[in-house]
Amino acid sequence: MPREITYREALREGLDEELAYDDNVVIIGEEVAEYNGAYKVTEGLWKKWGDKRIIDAPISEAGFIGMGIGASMLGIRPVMELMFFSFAYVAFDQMMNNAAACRYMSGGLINVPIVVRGPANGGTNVGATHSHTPENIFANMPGLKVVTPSDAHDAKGLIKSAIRDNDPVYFMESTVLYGMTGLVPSNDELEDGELIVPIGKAKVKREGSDLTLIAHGRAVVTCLAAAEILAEKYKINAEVLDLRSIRPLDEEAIMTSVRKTHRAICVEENKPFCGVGAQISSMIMEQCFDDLDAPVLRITSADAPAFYSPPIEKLQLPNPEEIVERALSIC
Amino acid sequence: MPREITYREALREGLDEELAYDDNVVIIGEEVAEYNGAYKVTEGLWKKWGDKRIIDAPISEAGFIGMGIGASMLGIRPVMELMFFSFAYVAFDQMMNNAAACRYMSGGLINVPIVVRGPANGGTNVGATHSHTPENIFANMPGLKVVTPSDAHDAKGLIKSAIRDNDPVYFMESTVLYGMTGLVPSNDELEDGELIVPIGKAKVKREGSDLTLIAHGRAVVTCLAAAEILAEKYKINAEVLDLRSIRPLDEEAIMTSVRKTHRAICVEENKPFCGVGAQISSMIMEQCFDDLDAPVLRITSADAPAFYSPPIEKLQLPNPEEIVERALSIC
Amino acid sequence: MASKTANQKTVAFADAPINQSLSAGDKIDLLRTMVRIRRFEQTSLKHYHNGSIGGFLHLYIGQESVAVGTISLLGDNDHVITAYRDHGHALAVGMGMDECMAELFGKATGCSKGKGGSMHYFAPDKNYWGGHGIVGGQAPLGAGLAFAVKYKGLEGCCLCYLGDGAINQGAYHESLNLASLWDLPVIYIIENNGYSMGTSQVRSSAYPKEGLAARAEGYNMAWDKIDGVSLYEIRAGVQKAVERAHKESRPSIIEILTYRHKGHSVADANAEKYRTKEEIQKYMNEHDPIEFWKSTLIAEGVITEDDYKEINKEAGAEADAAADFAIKSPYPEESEIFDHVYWEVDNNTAAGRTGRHFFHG
Amino acid sequence: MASKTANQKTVAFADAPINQSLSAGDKIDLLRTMVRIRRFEQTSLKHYHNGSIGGFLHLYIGQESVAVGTISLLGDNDHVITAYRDHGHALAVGMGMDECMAELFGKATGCSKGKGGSMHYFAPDKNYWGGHGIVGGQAPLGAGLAFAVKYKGLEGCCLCYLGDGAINQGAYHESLNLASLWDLPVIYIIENNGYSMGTSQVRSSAYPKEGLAARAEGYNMAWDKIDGVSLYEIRAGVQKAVERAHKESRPSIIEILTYRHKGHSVADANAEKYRTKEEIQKYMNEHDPIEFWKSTLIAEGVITEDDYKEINKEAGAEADAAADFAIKSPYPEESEIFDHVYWEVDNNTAAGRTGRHFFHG
Ligand SMILES: Cc1ncc(C[n+]2csc(CCOP(=O)(O)OP(=O)(O)O)c2C)c(N)n1
Ligand SMILES: Cc1ncc(C[n+]2csc(CCOP(=O)(O)OP(=O)(O)O)c2C)c(N)n1
Ligand SMILES: [Mg+2]
Ligand SMILES: [Mg+2]
Repeated sequence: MPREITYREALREGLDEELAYDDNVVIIGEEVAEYNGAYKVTEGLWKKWGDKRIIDAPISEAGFIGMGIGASMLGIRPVMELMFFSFAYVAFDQMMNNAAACRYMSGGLINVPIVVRGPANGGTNVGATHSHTPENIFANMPGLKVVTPSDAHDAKGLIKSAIRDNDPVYFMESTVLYGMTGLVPSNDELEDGELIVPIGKAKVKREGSDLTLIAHGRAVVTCLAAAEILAEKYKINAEVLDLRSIRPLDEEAIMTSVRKTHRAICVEENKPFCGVGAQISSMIMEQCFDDLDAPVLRITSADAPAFYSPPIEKLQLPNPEEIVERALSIC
Repeated sequence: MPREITYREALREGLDEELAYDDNVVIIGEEVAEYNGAYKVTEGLWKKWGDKRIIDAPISEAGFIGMGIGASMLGIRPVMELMFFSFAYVAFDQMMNNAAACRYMSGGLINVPIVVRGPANGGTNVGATHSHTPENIFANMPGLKVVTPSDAHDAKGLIKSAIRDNDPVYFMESTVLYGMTGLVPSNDELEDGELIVPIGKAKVKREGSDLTLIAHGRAVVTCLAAAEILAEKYKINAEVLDLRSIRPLDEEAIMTSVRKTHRAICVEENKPFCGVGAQISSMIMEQCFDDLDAPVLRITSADAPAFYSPPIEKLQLPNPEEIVERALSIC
Repeated sequence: MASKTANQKTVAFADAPINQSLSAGDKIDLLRTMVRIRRFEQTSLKHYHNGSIGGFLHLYIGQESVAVGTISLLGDNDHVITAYRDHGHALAVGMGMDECMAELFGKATGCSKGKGGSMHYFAPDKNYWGGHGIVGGQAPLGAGLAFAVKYKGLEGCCLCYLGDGAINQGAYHESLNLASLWDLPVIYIIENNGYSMGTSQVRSSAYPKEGLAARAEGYNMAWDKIDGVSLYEIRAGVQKAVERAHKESRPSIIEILTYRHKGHSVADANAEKYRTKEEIQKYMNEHDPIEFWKSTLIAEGVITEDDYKEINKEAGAEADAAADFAIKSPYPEESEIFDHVYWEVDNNTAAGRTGRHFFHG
Repeated sequence: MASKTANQKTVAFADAPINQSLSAGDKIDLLRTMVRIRRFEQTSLKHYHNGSIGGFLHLYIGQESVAVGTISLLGDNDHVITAYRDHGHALAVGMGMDECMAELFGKATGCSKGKGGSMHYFAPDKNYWGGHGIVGGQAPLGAGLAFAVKYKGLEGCCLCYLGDGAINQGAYHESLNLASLWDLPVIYIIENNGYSMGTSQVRSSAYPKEGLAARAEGYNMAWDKIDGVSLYEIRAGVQKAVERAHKESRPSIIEILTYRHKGHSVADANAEKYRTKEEIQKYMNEHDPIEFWKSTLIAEGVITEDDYKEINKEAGAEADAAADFAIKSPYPEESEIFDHVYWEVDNNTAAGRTGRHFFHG
């Protein structure tokens, strides 16, 4: 029977199952063990798995992520928690060069099966330095994978795929989603006995015919809300496509949907300049130019650092009303 | 009389003039002083200006760039050299958070008049770690400016603007361009007595009517070569637009040209995913959808880390033949 | 209770010239500033719980002597920069409770106009450069402020505060080398409250038995370790570093032992798990710098218990008034989202008008 | 000329058990490896000048004893990682001249298939993890290799080499703290050749008079400083660290004093400006580890001058053959550009076939 569990619990189940599946899986991060995780994703895992498998790290992201990269070269499968994905910026060289380029520079002699996971989102009034959303930045680098689950089901299924993947996977969650519940199958009802969601497959979260809303992470939730309004108020039937991963990207799903609806809006919580929507918009233009009945639009976070003030920060993020308004401009 | 000088000399002239113009200008970087610069951009400046103004730094990019940011808050105008712009990745947090966000987080009480400059290019067989081209990555962050001169004239005029700018400017040069010469006016022939090129104004490097090639940095040179072939061999008259800066971006110049030619190709040495061309392509689609006779195409570096092997790395970068071929596909 | 210890410590450091030079009024001002910080934070906590304040709130309660003692030593050319636990330093440099409280409420009247929040207070007019959220990220900035002071030929320094957990960030080490190599007048103050979030000092750092500050020796730099309960001790110890900075343009690391009474932030649900109740109680009883200083001043005959009550009451009233001010203040306008991104745009200069700067919508 | 000094040094360290255990054949092998490194690099230099090699070429000439001496101490569970000046370590771990030379020529037969170049040699099958171009960037990786060895319950360690300039990168310091805190069997070897590019040690680092390695004390870590001219001294000193790693799982920093005869890289036009000709000559005369070891072995009666000539000749011939091999080897195919980006794609797994991985054209 599918259970209604939170995104956080789903992640934890996925981590727990992979700790059981492979002795080389080890979780490292600040406060992941004794403290049970700053956002409680790893709650109980230290108690269950002990000091060898769940390790509290000092505040040295370049050091411990780099250490995880080195260990992964020898077959360890480190799952590194960044308390905020924003803190990747102090480990940026390790994550861009050592994780992404060593395989290439060695002519394929090395691979780096590391996962770096943590929340990458705005909207929680923690200011500019803690609200980065670097999906686009990491996806720019060939050799990296970027995964962005939007619900509990995918959180579990994708974290398991990420840990089994033999390439570096940067797994971007959302503190806003942690507490949201969703239906997640229990293992005994699954044919394979476990929930695996492949990386690189988008999911149509809502079928539609008039317009495609393309999103990832929490923006998917925003798009679903917008689609409801569009349907109820304006009889516009929007399809909502959840990318689930940014790289690899399910290009086929995007183009299939756009060829059907002839209109698309890319919605993301990234900042606009060179955001994920820019890439997708340019791909749609190249591949579906003649299918388009209107320009592909983009909705992003406001083009400014995150504003602390709670009522104002809310306005910086994409919201259903904005999506509806822009959808009406092209439908 | 305009003189034929190298891009490197032009930069040096610009730096030298600004050192004279403002006592608060100070040049800091690895080997910039006694060694005369790894790429000799700062040659002679230490001898002329001494220890206080031209400072050799240890290999601590986060430390010395962060230090420059702090000093700039008190009115110093540091011009920091990164030996390769790739090394920004060990200083990434400083460059993204402290340089870009302190003004915002302080509600405008602070500004950060720093310049970080150095070569950001591939094509010199120095491997993946030394060949990053992060224009797109830094331009993603509001608060930053990204400048990319393509010739000696602009190198001089833009570095002077960058140093006088009161916001952080990341100034990306090219080791391949350092030795290229161009005509640069001498100060006595200029009305203002000096060469200033404003940041945020693109330049039409070649007028054309059939197609717009949009580029920055060395890709401009590649586009000019392609335009010659297109004209001579195929009677296609390409306009070449040199963006000169990525952020601020001269949107008007882009749209004006596209409205004239109805076709555009974005050419850059960035990697493709979420590159500068993605952003520009998506903007053209939104603003010139009905003016386009063909999809906007993008030409970028190959989507792989830089390959050491000299003959192969050459193939990773955009070249005139590739531009011609893709131009023919839409003209 | 704390007064016996207080008297012993008092004897040891009160004699330092820098403390001898304090008038009775000065001493009372130091007490008042510590009390104001505490009452400010207690009030902010109340409003955090009622939902008026968002994001993080890292309280300084228990550590007040560090900001107050060190900043009391500074002059016009001295600068201050710290991490996210920044309310104490802000009030100590003279920022008003109103703008500080309004910032927590996210109001336009906040010191950072509602943009920074608790972690990002700024007041450059008071030589106060924030309030920084990335652990250790302020360390190079502190070196830079010191660089600027020196570059301008001024006799000044920069106090750069960081936590016991922050010392394991690479940027801090790079800064130490630069500071020593280039003779920068920066003083790194490690506010060692024993924990980085839920991780105790021994679980986060490998260090010599002399303490965290002793890493300075690796950079040929002076250092000291000070018990933070006593303002006299802090002032006597840090004054040496300030003089070293002013007279020799040499950096220092000073580790000050302190304790936070509350959790890491208000959201820290484990605050009484990773630290025993006994430990917390012990520090509150024996290592509360306000109680300690109060006892010292009573013992010295500078104040009476009633004077203290009055100071406390005034500070409480000031904090309540600040909360009122914050509540009544307007939120920022939506249009302010695009202010303070670029100086050139804000000032409508030619540079700010050239090219497109913003790419939203 | 060097033989007098050699004899003195020999006496001092030759007695260490680790050196006593060397057979005459072992000693000759050590000599041969050093000579092979030098001849390899001299040959590469020739081909750099004739344009067959691109990018950077950082020569190890003068430092050979460091790689050879340290690596001679390692067993099956010991690992090696270094910076861009990596030819010596590569040959010392047993990589062949052919694949190393071909890599410089950018050929498909290179150890990294032409993708890495001089700075990025790799041979995981020989426990050799590169060859890294970002200064200090390998420091955390070294800790990670040690972590993995320990995690697997093996008695092993990782030697992580870095330069005297690299010690000022933050990632190195973070690694030191982790290594000590977590008892990782990693040994950081500072190859102190006195310069980082054109910057002398004193212009780039603030450090205690005991030397650069002494920063270890800040992390409660063992350290040592060794004169790198003598293989005996290197082996005797580093062996203690290897034992510490193997038996106690404790890290160390070992600073080895050495000198590069050539410029920072072949492109370093200033190599004789920031260092006096006299200084260079002095080191070449008195601190050449090959000359030194050769004299030692002659003094010990292990080899004759003629034996040495023969070794040298063989090594030269091997290097020439390697260059021939490189010249005759094919360049990589253009299609290889997209190989070795993703393991899953290379292995055509389900994961590698799902979604678009590449976005070019
Ligand atoms: C680079 C970075 N990593 C992690 C964090 C999350 N974080 C914020 S405060 C903190 C603990 C810091 O402890 P310490 O330095 O001792 O200061 P204290 O909170 O005790 O004042 C952590 C882990 C951060 N803000 N920045
Ligand atoms: C982060 C970074 N900054 C700068 C450089 C450029 N660089 C390469 S080697 C080098 C000098 C390193 O000196 P040292 O660590 O002493 O090693 P050595 O070259 O003497 O072996 C510099 C500055 C780099 N590769 N990476
Ligand atoms: Mg602490
Ligand atoms: Mg060196």
